[in-house]
Amino acid sequence: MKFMPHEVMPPAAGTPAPPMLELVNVWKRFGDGQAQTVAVSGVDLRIAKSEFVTLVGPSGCGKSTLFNMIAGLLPPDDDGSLLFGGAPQRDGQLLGKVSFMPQRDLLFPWRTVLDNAILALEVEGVPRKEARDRARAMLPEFGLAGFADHYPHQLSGGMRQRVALMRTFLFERDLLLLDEPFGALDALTRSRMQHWLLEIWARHRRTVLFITHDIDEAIVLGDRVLVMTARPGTVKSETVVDLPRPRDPSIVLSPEFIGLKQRLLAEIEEESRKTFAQEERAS
Amino acid sequence: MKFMPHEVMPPAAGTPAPPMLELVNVWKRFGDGQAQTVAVSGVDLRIAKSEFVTLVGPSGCGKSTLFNMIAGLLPPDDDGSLLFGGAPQRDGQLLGKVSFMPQRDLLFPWRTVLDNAILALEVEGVPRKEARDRARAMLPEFGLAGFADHYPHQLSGGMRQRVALMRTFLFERDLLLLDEPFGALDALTRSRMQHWLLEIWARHRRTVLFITHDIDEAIVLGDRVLVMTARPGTVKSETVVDLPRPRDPSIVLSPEFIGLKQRLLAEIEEESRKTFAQEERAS
Amino acid sequence: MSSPTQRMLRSPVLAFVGLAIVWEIAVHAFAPSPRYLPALSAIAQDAWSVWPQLMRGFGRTLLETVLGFAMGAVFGCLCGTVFTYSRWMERSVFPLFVVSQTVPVVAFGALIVIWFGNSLLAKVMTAFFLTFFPVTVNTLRGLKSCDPQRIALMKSFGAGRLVMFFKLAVPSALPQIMVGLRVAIGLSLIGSVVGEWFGETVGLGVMLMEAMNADLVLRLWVVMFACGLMGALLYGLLTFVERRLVWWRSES
Amino acid sequence: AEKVSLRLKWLAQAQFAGFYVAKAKGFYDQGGLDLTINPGGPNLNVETLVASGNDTFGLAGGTETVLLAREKGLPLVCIGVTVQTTPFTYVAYKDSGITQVKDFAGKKVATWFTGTQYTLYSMLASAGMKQGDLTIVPQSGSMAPFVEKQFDVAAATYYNELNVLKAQGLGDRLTLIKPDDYGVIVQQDTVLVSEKYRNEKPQQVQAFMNATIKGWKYALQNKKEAIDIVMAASPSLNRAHQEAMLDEFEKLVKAGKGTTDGILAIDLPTVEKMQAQLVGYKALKAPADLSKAYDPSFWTQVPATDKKF
Amino acid sequence: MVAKRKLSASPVVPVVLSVIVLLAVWEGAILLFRIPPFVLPSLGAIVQHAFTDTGRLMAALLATLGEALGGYALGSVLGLLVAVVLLLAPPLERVVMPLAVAVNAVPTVAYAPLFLIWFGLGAASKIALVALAVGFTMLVNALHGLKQADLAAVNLMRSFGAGPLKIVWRLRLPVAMPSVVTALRIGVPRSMIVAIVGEMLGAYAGLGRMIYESTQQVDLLSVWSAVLVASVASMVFYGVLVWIDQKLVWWR
Ligand SMILES: Nc1ncnc2c1ncn2[C@@H]1O[C@H](COP(=O)(O)OP(=O)(O)OP(=O)(O)O)[C@@H](O)[C@H]1O
Ligand SMILES: Nc1ncnc2c1ncn2[C@@H]1O[C@H](COP(=O)(O)OP(=O)(O)OP(=O)(O)O)[C@@H](O)[C@H]1O
Ligand SMILES: Cc1ncc(C[n+]2csc(CCO)c2C)c(N)n1
Ligand SMILES: [Mg+2]
Ligand SMILES: [Mg+2]
Repeated sequence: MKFMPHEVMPPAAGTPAPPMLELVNVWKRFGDGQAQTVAVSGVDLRIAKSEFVTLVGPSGCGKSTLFNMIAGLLPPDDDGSLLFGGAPQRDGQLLGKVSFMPQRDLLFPWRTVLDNAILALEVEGVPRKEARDRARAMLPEFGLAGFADHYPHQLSGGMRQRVALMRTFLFERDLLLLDEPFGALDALTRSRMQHWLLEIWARHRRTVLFITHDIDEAIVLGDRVLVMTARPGTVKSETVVDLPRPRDPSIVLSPEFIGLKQRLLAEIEEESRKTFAQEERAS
Repeated sequence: MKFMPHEVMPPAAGTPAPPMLELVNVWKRFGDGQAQTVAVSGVDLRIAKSEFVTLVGPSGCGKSTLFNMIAGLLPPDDDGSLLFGGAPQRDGQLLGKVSFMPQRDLLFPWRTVLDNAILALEVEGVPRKEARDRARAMLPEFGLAGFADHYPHQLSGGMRQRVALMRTFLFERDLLLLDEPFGALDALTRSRMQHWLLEIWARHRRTVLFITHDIDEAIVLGDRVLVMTARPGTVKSETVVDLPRPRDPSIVLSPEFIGLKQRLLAEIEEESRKTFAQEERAS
Repeated sequence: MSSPTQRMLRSPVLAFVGLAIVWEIAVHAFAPSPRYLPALSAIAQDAWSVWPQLMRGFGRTLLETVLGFAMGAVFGCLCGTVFTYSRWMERSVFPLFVVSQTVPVVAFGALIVIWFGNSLLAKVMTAFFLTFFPVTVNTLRGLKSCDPQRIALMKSFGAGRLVMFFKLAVPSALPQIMVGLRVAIGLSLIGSVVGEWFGETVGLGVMLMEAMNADLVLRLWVVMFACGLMGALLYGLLTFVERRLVWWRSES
Repeated sequence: AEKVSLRLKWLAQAQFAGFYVAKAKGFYDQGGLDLTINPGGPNLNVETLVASGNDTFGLAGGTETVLLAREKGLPLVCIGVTVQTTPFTYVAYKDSGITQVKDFAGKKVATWFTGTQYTLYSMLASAGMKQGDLTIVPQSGSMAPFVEKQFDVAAATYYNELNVLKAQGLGDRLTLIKPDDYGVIVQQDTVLVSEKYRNEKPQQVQAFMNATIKGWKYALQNKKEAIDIVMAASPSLNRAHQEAMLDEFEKLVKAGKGTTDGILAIDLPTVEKMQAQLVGYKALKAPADLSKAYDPSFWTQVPATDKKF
Repeated sequence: MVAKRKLSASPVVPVVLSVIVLLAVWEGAILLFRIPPFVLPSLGAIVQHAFTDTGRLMAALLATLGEALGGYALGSVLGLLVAVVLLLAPPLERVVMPLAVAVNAVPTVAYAPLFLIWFGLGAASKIALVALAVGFTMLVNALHGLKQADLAAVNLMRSFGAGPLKIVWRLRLPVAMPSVVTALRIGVPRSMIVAIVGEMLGAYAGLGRMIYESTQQVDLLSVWSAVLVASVASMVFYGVLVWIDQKLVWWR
């Protein structure tokens, strides 16, 4: 494991793959004047094809905002640019090219579990019956068997999150953006889902960008871990995780892992502390 | 640390305090016939005054449902009974006696951060100015300084959760029910909040019931850790955590802690596995 | 962000001016029978010829409309509230509201005069009669669609009915209530105009009747424009109030 | 002074000039009456308002309506009739070739179904035609469908619709087919009072009658001033239209008994004839006692100099 | 006991009760205040008259109902369509909404003469009038409902590559459904009334024509029975709508 200045392109999975996604000096400011919040400031970032990148950072530092911009939902400020497969992207051109799972589950209350799961497929024009069959087959893996015809208000928090996850996975795109997808899950369900995700990733070599607050998760899953600074959020450091794959759950006990974890923890805590310090000064 | 059959009253904090809350054979079933979901089945539980009890269990096992019943929001099925300070409680008599933080933040979109935080105080009839002053003073501690006048849609996921948390703390009641209050927070913010919660608890000796998916958190905070079984959820085991207080963050490295953690993890994983097994069979 | 010119360009004023010009040119070019479409300039001329009466009528009708609307709005909000919290009242009285709305007031000029005389009140009542129903229905819908989980939260704080109502139910329902009010303001104007047919001497409704009786097509258009203007003004005012009152973004 | 009110059958216009003039000139005040004139409107039933005591006097529909109202149990009496001949005619375009009722055969003929239809039926009967020989359609307040030639024939009052047509330059392109020419006369604009008021306050009724007749006479002798008074009552009216209306209305008021006996005379023989026709069309169940429905006693009391020109 | 319980829980009971109260007040007032039948006939007399004159009433009702239903359907569909179009083209909304507001503010009765010229005296003019009145209510309500969708949910749909139409169909319309239903409810009595008022001003057939002509001929019982028939028909129409609404509650 080593630290790299973030201008340098990390060697993803050994091969010199072309950057699938490139962010150059990306900014996002909300509001103006006194009340302005700079959510994202000067982010430079390169993600290679098939890379699994995890993103950690203090709460409110701008991670979700960054995701929204990559998904094409929020235009970045004019300063920088966002390239996908080498081509600069403007005005939501990325819409429909990225599987995006937002932080809030956003299930539609008038749709059953099954119909929420197939939402993206329906939008793509997959016949409803076929879409439902595909979704139904996935229910047990997500611990949702028997809940196909339940409505969101009849689900627990974690179950809702799993439905949102299914919905995202069924929308098969080369780039997956997952915003704290396992936040509301218990340890085993979480590790099951992680396992599942890694399997999908290994099988289809989809590129994954993954936000989490769980450092273990960030290290176990990622090829690289990005740490974001406190607001105005920018990329503080990139750490390549060169632990061998497939990674066994017991890897968390290995000294390399523990070393990595401590270093990353210290970094985040430094940033997180900054947020509170800043704010204590501000008030 | 030792295991106890859950009929036995645990010696809370050494003194034989009377049970503040007692659940006797509490059930909750949703729907009927084929589509019935038994969310909570035959839960017996005693919480002593000033105890800090953490609740863990697989996702969808009935934890939130149990909380809703204790908070008086959901009537338990007729089978059992729920006693508060020795008196049986019926038809929402508990409303207003318990500080309850639901799993979803439920902020009001038309209220600012500050006004969302003082909601409970307003309900109590505290003058708005006074309530605001009290809330404003707490903002930096919650990492929300400078966001007093923001609206919920302008906040990050973790910030929303912190506002909901403030709202709950400002509603000072003897019994605190917290449903995954720190789920969306980064490590440091999380441990800050934990610290804060323990301080409040120590100072005011409020009784706390706390749902989490983080075993470390469950052990670091709790006097007792309750593990719930897979749906239909009931209390599988109660584990008294007799680690000394105040507990330093470094306690997680102590062998007692690790032993406890491993045991609890195994239990939850067993239950979690059951859920998936059940469901794989069901489908 | 935007210069005054840009704002001008984007405001509907320009579109209306454009429409007016197209209208005028089209009438001159195709010369349709004025019964189908008179020239705008001719309408303006006719309006000028009765300007003082038009202004007086406008003021009178405006007064009736606003009073009737105010009564209908207050009554509608009250009834919508009562129906929300008393299922029994909703089931027993609400159907009567529906019945009342199926009665064509125009058919009962004599009864209106007998009950309310030849007064301002008579017109206010006809306006009221048309207004309260949409406000009631929308208030009812708005209050009922309140998020049950938020209700539960408020309950957990020990909120009583009144607190729950003012702190949660009303803000949740406000957007829907405003919709009811926007529909109602137009109806109120219709009510006061029709009310003026029952023995009134001043008002846009009276001018309308006179124009119809004497087949004064231009005058008909003048009155229509006056009504449209009044309605649009009141609606705009309401929208302005709404922006002040309902500024937050929906989060269902 | 006694507070009384008069309900008109329509909005203020020259058709009611006599009343407005009498009020403006203080004739009612002189008779000890403090009179308010209430305009009418569509769907505002004058008969109901007078019978219920809401208004003291009424200027209501035709002589036939008095009978219809009484048959329905409204305790009303007619004390004077303003229009001494049928105030409306049927009109057709000259180029349609229609000049008489017989030519209606196979045509689309519009008439008001407010009682006016019986006049048409009677005209048809007197020409030996059946209602099935032509298409009779209901006519609304507007003359637009006739102007647009959606109808071949339409009804028009001399004082209003006909003037509307003339104002549109159609005056010399029209043929009039007048009911009077077929012996069908329906007098209109009846002055009504409730039986109760007539019985209890005959002096006030007399005073009203005196003042009204004086007002009409003054109005017809000073038409320009009369129009001024009407315009003052409702300034948004079209003056030219009102002047034409009064000119035409003068003829109707002065027609028949209006000249021989005096303004507002009640022509009972004509009413009786009209009643027989209504009974024939089953609009009335049976002939009524006309002496109860029509009370000419007040009119009789008015000095001849006041009611005759 | 069981039967009794069922009865008191049934939604029909309060309705029946309130109708009985209404009738009692009606008949009681006639007796108490000696209201003469030409001011307020007894309900018995009205019903009796309705039965002796069924043929004429049913023919009139059929005509009115046809116009009301036709205009209602047309107006609702158009209102919804326009709402969707305006939602998709916000610049258009800034121009069209004020125009629609102004058009709606002009009393229906003021258009009636124009519509009678444009569309003739037959059903078409009434259908157009009803469509206009119902359409606006739908437009305002539907537009409001369509905008209620959570922006984050809209963004989610966009991230799936859903175009504006798909977002409308799969997200915004379901969210707008309660508002749409509210508009449909308000529209029912409105459609009948507007058809009737339109007929009063010119029609070949219908209850409105009957009411106008009967009033002029002092046949007040016919007026009342026509109004009664109109009310009953509206109630049935409304009831059917509520029934459908309750059948379709899947989204709640
Ligand atoms: N629409 C908005 N208007 C104003 N400020 C906003 C808006 N959206 C986000 N922000 C601000 O941007 C900052 C970053 O928010 P973001 O949601 O990206 O944080 P995050 O890193 O995802 O945090 P968390 O881990 O808590 O979800 C926050 O301070 C937030 O208040
Ligand atoms: N209103 C309801 N109708 C039907 N079923 C319900 C309802 N509410 C909850 N359930 C079911 O009850 C079970 C327990 O739900 P609960 O929310 O208590 O789980 P939980 O333990 O809080 O899970 P999580 O950790 O995921 O939040 C779930 O299977 C859920 O589907
Ligand atoms: C006897 C008689 N009947 C009908 C009319 C025509 N008319 C004038 S106003 C009006 C009402 C329009 O709403 C109608 C039908 C008339 N002049 N005289
Ligand atoms: Mg976030
Ligand atoms: Mg839960």
